[in-house]
Parts: sequence; C-alpha cells; structure tokens
Amino acid sequence: MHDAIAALVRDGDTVAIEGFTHLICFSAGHEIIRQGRRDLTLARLTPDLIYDQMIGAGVARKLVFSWMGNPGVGSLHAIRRVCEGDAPTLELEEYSHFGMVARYTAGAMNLPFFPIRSYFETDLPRANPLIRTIASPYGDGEVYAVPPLKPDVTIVHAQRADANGNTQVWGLLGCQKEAAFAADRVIVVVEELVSEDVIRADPNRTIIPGLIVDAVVVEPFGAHPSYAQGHYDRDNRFYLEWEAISREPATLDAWLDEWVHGVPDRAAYLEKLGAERRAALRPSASAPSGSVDYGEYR
Amino acid sequence: MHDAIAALVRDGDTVAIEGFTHLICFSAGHEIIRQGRRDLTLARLTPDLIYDQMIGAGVARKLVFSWMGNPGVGSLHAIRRVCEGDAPTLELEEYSHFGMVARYTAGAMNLPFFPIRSYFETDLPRANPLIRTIASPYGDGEVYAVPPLKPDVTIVHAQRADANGNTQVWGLLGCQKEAAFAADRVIVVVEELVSEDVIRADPNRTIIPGLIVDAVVVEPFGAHPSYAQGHYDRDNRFYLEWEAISREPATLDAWLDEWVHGVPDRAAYLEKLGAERRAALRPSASAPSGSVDYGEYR
Amino acid sequence: MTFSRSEMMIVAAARELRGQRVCFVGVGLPNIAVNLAKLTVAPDLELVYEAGVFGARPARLPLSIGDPTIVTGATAVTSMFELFGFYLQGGLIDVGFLGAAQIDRFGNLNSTVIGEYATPKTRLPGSGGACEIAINARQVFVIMRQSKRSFVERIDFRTSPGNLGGKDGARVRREQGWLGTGPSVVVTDLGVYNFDEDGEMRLDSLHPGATIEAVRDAMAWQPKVSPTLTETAPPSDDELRLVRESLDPEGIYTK
Amino acid sequence: MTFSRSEMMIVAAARELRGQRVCFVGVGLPNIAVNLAKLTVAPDLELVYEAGVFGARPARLPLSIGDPTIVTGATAVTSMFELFGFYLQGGLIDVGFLGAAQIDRFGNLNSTVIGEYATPKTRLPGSGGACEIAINARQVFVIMRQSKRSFVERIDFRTSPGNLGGKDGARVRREQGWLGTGPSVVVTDLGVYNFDEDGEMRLDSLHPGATIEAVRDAMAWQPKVSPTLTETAPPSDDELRLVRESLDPEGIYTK
Repeated sequence: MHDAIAALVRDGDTVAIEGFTHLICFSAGHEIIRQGRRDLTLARLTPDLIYDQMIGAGVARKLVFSWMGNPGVGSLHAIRRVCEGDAPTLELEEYSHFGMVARYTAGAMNLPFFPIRSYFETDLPRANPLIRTIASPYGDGEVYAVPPLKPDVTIVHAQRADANGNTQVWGLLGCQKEAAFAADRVIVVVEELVSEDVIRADPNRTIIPGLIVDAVVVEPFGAHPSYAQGHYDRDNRFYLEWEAISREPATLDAWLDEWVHGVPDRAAYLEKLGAERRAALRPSASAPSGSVDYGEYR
Repeated sequence: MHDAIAALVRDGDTVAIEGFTHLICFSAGHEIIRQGRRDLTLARLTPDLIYDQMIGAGVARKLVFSWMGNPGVGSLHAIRRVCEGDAPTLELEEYSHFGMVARYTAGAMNLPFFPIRSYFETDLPRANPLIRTIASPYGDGEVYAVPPLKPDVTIVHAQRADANGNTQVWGLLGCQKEAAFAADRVIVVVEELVSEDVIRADPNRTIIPGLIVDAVVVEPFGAHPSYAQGHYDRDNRFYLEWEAISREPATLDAWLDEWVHGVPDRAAYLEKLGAERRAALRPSASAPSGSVDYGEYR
Repeated sequence: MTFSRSEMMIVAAARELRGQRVCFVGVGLPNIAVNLAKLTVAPDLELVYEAGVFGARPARLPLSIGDPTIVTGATAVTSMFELFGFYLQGGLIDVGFLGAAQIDRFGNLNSTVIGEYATPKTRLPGSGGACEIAINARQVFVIMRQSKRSFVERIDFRTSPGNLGGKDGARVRREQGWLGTGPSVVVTDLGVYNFDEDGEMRLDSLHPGATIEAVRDAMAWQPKVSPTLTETAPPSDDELRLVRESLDPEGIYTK
Repeated sequence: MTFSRSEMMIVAAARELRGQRVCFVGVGLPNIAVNLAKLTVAPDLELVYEAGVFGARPARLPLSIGDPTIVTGATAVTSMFELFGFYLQGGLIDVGFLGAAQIDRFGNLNSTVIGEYATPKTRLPGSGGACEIAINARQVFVIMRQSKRSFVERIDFRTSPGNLGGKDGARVRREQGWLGTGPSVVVTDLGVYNFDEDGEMRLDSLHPGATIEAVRDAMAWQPKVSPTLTETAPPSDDELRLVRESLDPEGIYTK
C-alpha cells in the first residue's frame, strides 16, 4: 500500500475512495494520511468515517459528495467543524446520490454531461451552479444535467483480484465500476489475491478489468471498520464510538496518532485491533453462491 | 408459450426480442408467426435470422435496428426483399449498436434522450431524423442524442429463472436488461425453472427482477439455432443453410410451413430436429464458475 | 399493552402501506415500518433498498442501509446506477419514505442546512437519494417527530420537493413530467396527516393520548384539521410484539 | 511456402499491430489477423470483442462475433452498454478494425446502402458498431479486398467517417472532441496504404506478385504512391503455419 499511494496519489489530486457502505478502503485512506498528502479534492457519495478521518487529518481542501453522515449513527463532526459557521475552510460541491453516480458514469463514458430527472424545484441547482438544465431535443421538456467526474485516482476495495488487476466483487456494487473507469489511475485493494484461473472461471463476476488498473494491493481486512461481504461484518461498535472520538479535535487527533500515525501499516493496525475482535466480525456461517456452468466449446 | 404470446403480444405492438448473438428467443418468434400477429414494429440491434423469418412471414410493418445480416455468413434475404428497390414495403428506422443500446437505456431510465459520441460527420442523422445533436450545457461542444425506446413487449431468453420471474444469465449479456426495464410487458423464456433458493444463493447473478416480468415460459432449447452458454452451442449449420432457404420466397415459405406452421410448439420442433442434432450441440465438457461465499449475517 | 410514541408512529406508518406494492427503503424508522407492514397489512410488499438490493431477507435488523444481512439471500443486487436509474427514475417504486430536519405545510423537506447554505449554522447530511425519491417515487410517505423546530413556516433549504407552493404543486409536477405525485401521508408521533386539495397538510387522525393542543404546540403554523378527525387505533398486541421481538429487539429506534 | 492473396492480407494486417496494446475485434478477417499478431509481433495485445468480452481465450476459431468459445475462460464479460460506453467511447481502445463495401481516398467508409438510402439497389448491413469505432477508437485499421466497385471516387453513404474531406479531417475531429485520430492503415489483397499529410491514402507497400498496374485496375481513382514504395515481405512459414493450422484450419476466411 505504501508504494501504491506513494506512486499514484499526488498533492492536489482528485481522489475517489468509493464503495456504498460496503468495501470502503479505510487502509488506503490511512496511508494517504500517513504520507501527508495535501490539498486533495475528495469525492464520494457518502464521505463516511473515512473522509471524516482524512479531512480531520487535513489532507483535503474540497469535498464532492451527496450524503454526509455517520450512517445509522449520526454526524461526521470533523467535517462539520470545517464547513459550519462563518468561515468554512472546506469547499463543498454537493449533489444527490444519483447525481454523483451519473457524474462518474459520464466520466467513464467520456460524455460532456449526464441527464437525470433530479433537482426539479429544489435549491440544489442554486447551491451548486454545475447542476444545469438541459432541453430534450425531442421537444418534450427539460431535465437536469450533471458534469462528468474524472478522478485522478480511484481506489476500490474488492474481495479478490488476480495479479493483473482483474477484479471481482459480490454483494453491494455501489458505483465502484463507474468510478474506476472514470479515473486516470486505479488502485485495487483486495482481501485475496487469486490465480488468473479463478477469475477466468467466472468472467461475468469481473467488474474491473486489469486493463485500467495501475496497482493491486493485497490487504485482508483493509476495509475495516466497513465490511467485505463473505469475509467480515461492519464493525458497528467503531461507528458508534466515532461519534465521541470525532466530536472534539483533541480526541480526534489522539485517535489519529494512535491508529494511523502510530502504526506503520495495515498489518500493525490489525494486530493492534486484536484477533478476538476480528474473529467476532466473521460471518456466522458460509452462504455459498453455488456454481454455474459456462461449458467448454472446442 | 402459446398463452404468454396470446396474452401479451398484440397486433401493432413494438416488440423487442433481444440477445446479442446469444440467447435469441427463436421459439417466441415462431409462436408470434403461428398466432398471425400483424403490423408489429420489431426492434433489435441485429435482426438475425429470427426477424428474417418473422418479416418473411409478414408479421411486421417496421424494423428498428443497427446491423442487418446473417452474422459470419451473409445476408438476410427476406428482409432485403422488402426493403430494396423502388417500392420498399418495410419501414426502416436505423441506428448504430451503441445508439440502440442507448435508446433502451433511456427507455429503462425514463429519460427523454440519451447522449452519445456517435454519428459525427456520417449520413446517419440525415437518414434518420430522430438522431439529433445536443449541446453540452457546459459549453464544451455538441454530442448526438437518440430518443428512448420503450417496447410494448420485450422477450428475453435466459438460462434460468424462478417462478416469480427472477432471472439469471451468464455469458454474453447484450442489452437484455435495458430492453426489459424499458418495456411495458416482459416475457422471460428459460432453459430451466429453478427454485427461489437457487436465485437467492447468488443475487448478483440476477439481471432481471420478477418485479417487471409478466410471464415465465420454460422452454429448453428455445434459443435454437442461437445458443445458451453452458447449455448448447450455436447451430451454425442452420445459419449456413438459411442463406439458401431465405433467398427465394418459395423456399422460405416452405421452410415456414414445415418448421413453424407445421409444428404446434417448441417441443414438436425439437423432436423434429432430432435428439442426435441436439446432442451434437452440447458443450464438450463442463466449465464450472466456482462458488463464492456471501456469508451468513445473523 | 402500553406503548411508546415512537411505537405508535411506526405502527401507524406501517398501516398506511396497505395495498401498496413496491417500497423504497431507507434505514431506521422506515425500515421497521416497512418490515412491520410486510408482516401484517401488506404481505406482498416488495422492498427495494437504496443500497441496491431487491427482495432482501434480512436475518437480523439491518444496522445500516448497506448491512450485509440484506444481501445474503436477496433476490437481486444491482449497481447504484441501475437502482436509481432503472428502479427509481424508471418508475417502479410506488412508495418512498422520507424524513427530514424541516418540513413545511406543503410537505417540502429540508435535510441540507439550517441557516444560510454558504455559512450554515448546522450542516445536515444533504439529499442523498431524497430529492430523487421525492420526484420519482409514485407517492411519498413522510415519517417525522413533530416539534416547532421541525414543522416550520419556511424551510431553510428545499432539498426534496413536496407540493411546492400548494395549489400549483400538482400542475408543476405534471407539466415537468415527474412520475411522482408527491407526498400523500405524514406520520408523526402525534398523528397522521393527509394532504387536501390545496396540497396542504391536514390532520386526519390523532394518536391515543395526543390532543389538538399538543399538535399545535409542536408546529409553527396553524394546522388544518379534518372535520372527520378520528383517533388512531392503538397498536395491537400483535403489532407491538413484532416490533419488540423481531424488528427492533434492542429498542434502538422505538424507545 | 506458397500463399494466397487472403493469407498475405491477413499476415500484413497482423504485422501492423506491432506495438499496439488494446484492439477491438470483429469477426472474420480482423479476428484472424489480431490473433495472429498476438501469437507473433504483439504478444501483449489485449483483445476486446464487440460482443462484450475482454481477455478471451477461444478454444477454437470463433464462428461469429458472439461465439460461446470466446466467453468460457475469458477475463471479463460486460454488457453492451459498458462495452460501448466505458471501453470504446471511454477511450480504452487503441486500434479498431473496419471493413466496408465502399471506401474513398480519404478512408471514409460505406457499409449501409448501394444506391439511394430510401430506395437502395443493395441494402448492406448498416453501421453496427462501425461508426462508433471510426469515431472513438484511437486509430482505425481497414482490411478490404480491392476492386473498382469497392475503392470508389464517391461513396454512396458515409457510415463511418475517415479523414472526411482530407486536409480538414484532423481539424474537424479535434474541434468536435473525437478521441479517434481516424484511419491510419489500409491493408488490401494487393498492398498496404498509409495516409499522407492531406489525409489521403498512399500506397506504401506492394504485396509480392502485385503490380502498380494491378492496383490501379482495382480502384476508381489514381492512387498516390510513396516515393519509397517497398515490397511487402512474404508470409513466413511460421506465420502461414499459424494461420492454417491454428487460426483458420478450415480455410473459411483465407482461401
């Protein structure tokens, strides 16, 4: 991870660590903090704890998002501190969920805009002048357009990939595929590195081809405290604890010192977390997908 | 199949039997011919032999398409006969592959148009005035728009579904999903009816939810002479034979009499085709996808 | 059995789902209400989770909208592009649930900021999928606890359009080609509101123990009251048992 | 070994792929040429099949562009929306192959109709993905057999744009934001053409046995000829063996 972030994430970049509640690559975010990147534009539908940590650590100057909260718990206090009141220091560029998905899709498709039926009669286009109307060329009214989002770097966590970066995911898919195709550089972080044969046995399961991947990093539990379907559960205790940790700059800094700056890498973080806590997050039983037959055609 | 077509396909409908070379539902096309539907608008990227047969049988007044040929072999002569020369009797509405995919996608998404970077400096917008330019609201030029395509009925062949119509496909996906979501009514025809548990074991494999499906028909080999990945191969011999059959109205009519009007249903067609020919189309060996683990979360 | 105001609110919301077919589910109160409805008044209800899951069979109460338990054993998992594009914008959702920090008498909702947008007093989560649900779901049900701070004369920011300025709401929606007809029910901890022909909230049912005075004290405008105002039937023992034993055994949302 | 004109054409096309990375594959001649290149001059070439397959490992020569043998054992299978939207329009394709019924001196192609569009003499297949490849693939290679009927002064219908009117082609592409720079090579059964600074085809190499007279007899305009015109190296025994034994053992495309 150290080498991937060092080589591929630069000061001032637009970075998207995607994953809708599922497969959020906390380990990449922590490495970005450790390496002291600055002036990043962070893009994500739901900033979640990872961007609260990164923005609390001072890596970003701007946030592009659609829903800012600690899901099921409460607020992202580090972000709120820098965007509330008279002198906000974090620039916000705000859309809705579908608006963000549409932006990545336009980026992936090299389109100058994507049309959607959102934003009618809301204050969002006033708050964000990049949300614009566009008339249908068939004379049947107007819809809204959002501009393409092309991150410099997209970071995707996944269950598995081969050494060439051919990546497979199951469970919630979010918009990782769109965000990866839209990006200039792609880092894939996986629970498990598998042989090419495993990927080739089920080509319909591949969501990102190695063709667009610049680095593959193997880091089991790299999405903790979010989750990886079939590997581990969301660590809800941490999401609840974050409410108190993030409420004050001092407690936030102490947490960053202990859990990010205080550990050299993900392996050390996991050791600190403890085997027992990790074990408690494992699924209670396996739930196999079953196998389908592609057939040999010679 | 008889009941599904009788109930859901009406004279004058726009019908899409989709599937890009894979999973083309010939059995539904034959049943539409047998029931004598008229004035249909047939939509499909590649009309393939099935629309050549249907148009040869006189069910259609219009064809919406992007590539008209017998793939890897030659021409669709029945269609050419009614659209060449001084007095064409079949109306054509012509796009490119991506244009057709974009049209279904706009239909599925309830968008008034879909923007794409095709058609620049070609004669296609002149040939089809529904292909129009649209300016980006961000001042960076023009792209082309295509209008939504919302079939009255979309017919999809698939490897398997449950009784509620939750449908799973592997191998080439074409644009069946988009065409199904765009349609008012959906008929799913499957190689195999499976229990709900089989579908629920691998929810990422589901491409069409039962929610939008109006009828599930179980007809193994219903895509012959096209193919179903893992079940049977394309019957290339028939694609080659079609060149001669379709070249003259008399041979075409004789073929329709024998293979469509002359059999009551798909079972009879398959018996006529013979067990040996069917067996020869089976894959030479199985190629299992392998199973992934979704994990139990209690 | 005795019951809390939150329990009454959930039960009342669940009952409103009778006869509905496809429901867009967020986490928290709507999740419990929808699952209660499926177990009682609407067994055929199909649930579509915002995270991209159709036909979920959660083995436990989902803690977040993307809990892995809604994936395992579901009928279909889709990308968010498809979920928002094909299911929601495509018109397949009959009912979407929304909550907010502020609501006005016409059902317009604010979940973005309190104060000025550029320099907010309180930065709220923002739209997420809310503005899309408000525009594209065929109907919108609102669940919110009442207070003078939340039921306001003027919302600070319109995140999700309701009936707009009232009378003109339906016309604007129609002319702009929205699939949604807007909010049809608001369920609070005090009562149930529907919307009258002017697109304004009207109190139709008071929960047991609530009074019109209590309702007036918990909102910033004088509410219209139905001439046939009724009392909400209290939660049945069955309803309460389901909520307490199956849907929220730890009382996270219902205390 | 002796060889046919089709074999020479395939081998010459394969050699042009040296140094290329990602190739969009149609079936037939391009398929054989691309697979030959992968076995010889371009082992790292990545193939993207129009039907939605990336990293195919066909166990036999695919009979159609959607043959099941390109799916089994492939790296990825995608919907056509993604294939055309993310891979092609998104700019990932370095080389696309095209053929056509007619080509003009600027590499503009017709695969739609011979005669008038509304009342055609011959109805051809139409664009399929051809116009998209012509616009979005970074470069286009054309493979076509030459004849006066196919190498024409004026094409009847422009299905796939090449260098447009010649000199202005590059400017128009740039101004309209196309990712593709247009056709760079035309390989025929008689020779290999590149395009000069005016965007016009120029004969750069004659296949063994072909003459400039034969070339002129097989096209409707007077072709520009490179001052350094060379003779194409004949297919090597290795190249021929691969084509005959592995890629087209039944001689479907190469006879």
